[in-house]
Amino acid sequence: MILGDLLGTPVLDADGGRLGRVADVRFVLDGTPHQLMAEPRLLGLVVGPHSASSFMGYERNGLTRPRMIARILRWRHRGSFLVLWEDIAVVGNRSVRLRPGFTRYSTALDDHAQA
Amino acid sequence: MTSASAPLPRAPKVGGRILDAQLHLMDRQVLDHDGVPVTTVDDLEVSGPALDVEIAPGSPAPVITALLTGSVLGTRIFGGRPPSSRLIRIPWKDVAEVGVVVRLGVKGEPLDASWVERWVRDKIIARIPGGSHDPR
Amino acid sequence: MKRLLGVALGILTAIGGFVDIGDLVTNAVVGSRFGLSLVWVVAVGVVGICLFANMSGRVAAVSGRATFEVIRERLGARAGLANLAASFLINLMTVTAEIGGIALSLQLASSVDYLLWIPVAAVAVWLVIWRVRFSIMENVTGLLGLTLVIFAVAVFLLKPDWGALAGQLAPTVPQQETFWSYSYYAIALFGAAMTPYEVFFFSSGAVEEKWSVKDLAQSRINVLVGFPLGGLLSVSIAVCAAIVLLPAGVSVTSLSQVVLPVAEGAGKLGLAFVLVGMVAATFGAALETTLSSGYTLAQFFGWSWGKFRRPAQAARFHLSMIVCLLVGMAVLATGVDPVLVTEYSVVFSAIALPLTYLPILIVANDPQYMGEHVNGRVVNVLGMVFLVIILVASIAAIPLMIVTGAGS
Amino acid sequence: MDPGLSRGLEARVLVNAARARAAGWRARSCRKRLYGGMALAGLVLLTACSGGTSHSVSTAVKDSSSAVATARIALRQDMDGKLTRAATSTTLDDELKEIQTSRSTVLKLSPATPEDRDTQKQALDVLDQCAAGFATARAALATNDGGNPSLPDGDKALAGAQDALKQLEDKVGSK
Repeated sequence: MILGDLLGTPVLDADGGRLGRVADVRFVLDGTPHQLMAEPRLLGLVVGPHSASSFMGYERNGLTRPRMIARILRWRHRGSFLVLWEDIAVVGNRSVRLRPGFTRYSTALDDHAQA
Repeated sequence: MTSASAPLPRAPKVGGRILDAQLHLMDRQVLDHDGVPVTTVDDLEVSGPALDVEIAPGSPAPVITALLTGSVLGTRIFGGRPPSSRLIRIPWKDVAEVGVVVRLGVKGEPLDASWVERWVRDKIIARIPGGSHDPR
Repeated sequence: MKRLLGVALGILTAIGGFVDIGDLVTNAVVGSRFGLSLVWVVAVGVVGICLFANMSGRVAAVSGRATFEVIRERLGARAGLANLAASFLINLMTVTAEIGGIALSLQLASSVDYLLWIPVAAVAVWLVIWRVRFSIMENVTGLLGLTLVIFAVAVFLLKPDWGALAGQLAPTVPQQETFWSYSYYAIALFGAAMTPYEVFFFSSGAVEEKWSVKDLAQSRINVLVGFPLGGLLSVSIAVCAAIVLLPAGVSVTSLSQVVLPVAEGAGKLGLAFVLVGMVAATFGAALETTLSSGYTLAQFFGWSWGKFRRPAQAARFHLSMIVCLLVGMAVLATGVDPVLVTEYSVVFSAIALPLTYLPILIVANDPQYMGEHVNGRVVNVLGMVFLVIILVASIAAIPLMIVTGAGS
Repeated sequence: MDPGLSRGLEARVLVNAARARAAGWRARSCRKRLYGGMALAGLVLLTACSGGTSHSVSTAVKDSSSAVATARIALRQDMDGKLTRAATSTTLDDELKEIQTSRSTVLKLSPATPEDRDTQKQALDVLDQCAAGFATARAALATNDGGNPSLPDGDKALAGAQDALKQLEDKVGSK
């Protein structure tokens, strides 16, 4: 599938309740190693209150400056969370449904993981 | 909606480097082996999952198979979807490094992604006198 | 010694390169209608462009990424495309205005109709882009543009009543003008000083000349010394107009009126200087804007670009510039007044400014791009102040344009 | 068009422009184009029908007196040897164009009252006088030194036109 189709798709819980939209898709480089780089494996979805415009990633990468902008954008994305691949039940054309009892994780990126 | 009162738990630690598709890959410049711009990451192709099919617990997670470019940019912005045969792919195995740019481990010249550039060069620019003149 | 020369050269080109057709026309119009009451706007604009150019130059030098790559990467494809469309169209308008400016200056020198000069000017611009080395191109036009210093010299030769001039400096609306047209021209003047193409060109030029972290100091000196002096030059255009044209009841609508004060003060020799300067300044700006249109497209779509490559190795980049020049020529061939195009282009520049300013401000704070060279606290405070100013100017521009009938 | 209607239009254009900007970011490109088109059309309409006869005439008179003043400066500088022939003749051409534009604006007016018709006629007379002044000045420039008409003749003709403009300006302005 094409990743762009997934971005912005509404995310529902097991009962069909709306949780937000797919703001980003998180991958981890630990798939099959090739000669150059490992294959990026889908780790989970970043679900946010707003659509695909996960503007500038302020809510994830710990940027705090310029302070006003950082604050506004963080506020806009308050309540975003990460849900792991294991908790995804169905990826559909119009929505993504999660498994019952899924776990919300923080969307924060570890600073050291970021080259 | 979630109450932001309690901080969410950190995701379990994983072994490799984390890449967020929008934040670290999409819309980044792609350079070839020699640092020549090839294209921009217009979209990404993922190996799965099948649409609207219940994902069996424990199924392996999909992986990124290719960077996409070309008409997919238009459909990403204005909606719609190019047929799979029209997608221009740069396979992930050619990607050497992801930083503020995506670097390939191969030469850009022969890639499908470069066909428009080649066409404009061969049909127009190279035919104007001085088109191959080195400005330095 | 060589290093010192390099610094001097950089500053001189920055001064000569600061003024373009937008500054020439807008400053003269404002000087002839509002006296010196809008000079403060030029000062604000110069501080703004210093800040903006300094940030985008730093981003380019440290990360090797030019402005529009950053814009696309930060805003995403959609908003990025909307941004590209706006920036590109305004840039195209500026290309048109600059080519018209070359032609009008040549008409003043030769009395041959400017319409005949337009193809000559466009072909000359293309040839330079096609063949001439980036650094030579930049330095020659910048140094020749320095002859515009004659505007400053003319101010002294005109022996004005300095006290009365200083009295005009207060930001008040002159009697015969309305508050709305005053505000409209304030925005036009701001847009003329802070044209987005200057930033596209500056940051892409940093990549062209392969700047690195160790060139940061020199770039800062170029900007912080060169631009304010360039701003002084453009203020002297307004002062000239305020001394000679304002009392005579002339409000500037053509380029021929812009040079009259210089002829008044410095005679034929002054006229020669000013004509050389205007041709060089508009020619230099035509090069910069044409290149900028290629830069923005190529950087958005990820094409190979740059004058440091052979044209055949940046084919789409060169093709798009050829197309832009043809479009500019076609627009001018309709007989539309280049001065009018200029007046609109500076206002639209002010409207589009936030689109390019915000992403640069944010990336200049991102350690992923900048490492330790992120914005300092003072720069950020100034940066936010200017973000507000730029937003206000941008939002107010269109309503003011309608209310004032584009300043008439 | 009456001023009330045009003011209403103005307000609508403002709203449209603002909405167009808001819609832009959502990349509803076709709607954006529509709003943009409407704003532009509104702008054109506005400039086409803003103000009545006396307003248009006074704008035309102001533009023309600026043009005549410019021409006089250029002629004087030419006589003083400060301006080259090429620059002087270009300046005269530019300013004559300005007069012609003003004249055609005034000519296109459709005055409603006899009073307005009178104003229009006077303005046309004065603008014709200006054009005649320019003709003299250009002829003087072409015949080169000492011929007939001479540069001072041209300046005199323009000065006459300037006086006529001034009188008309006072008259229209006092209304």
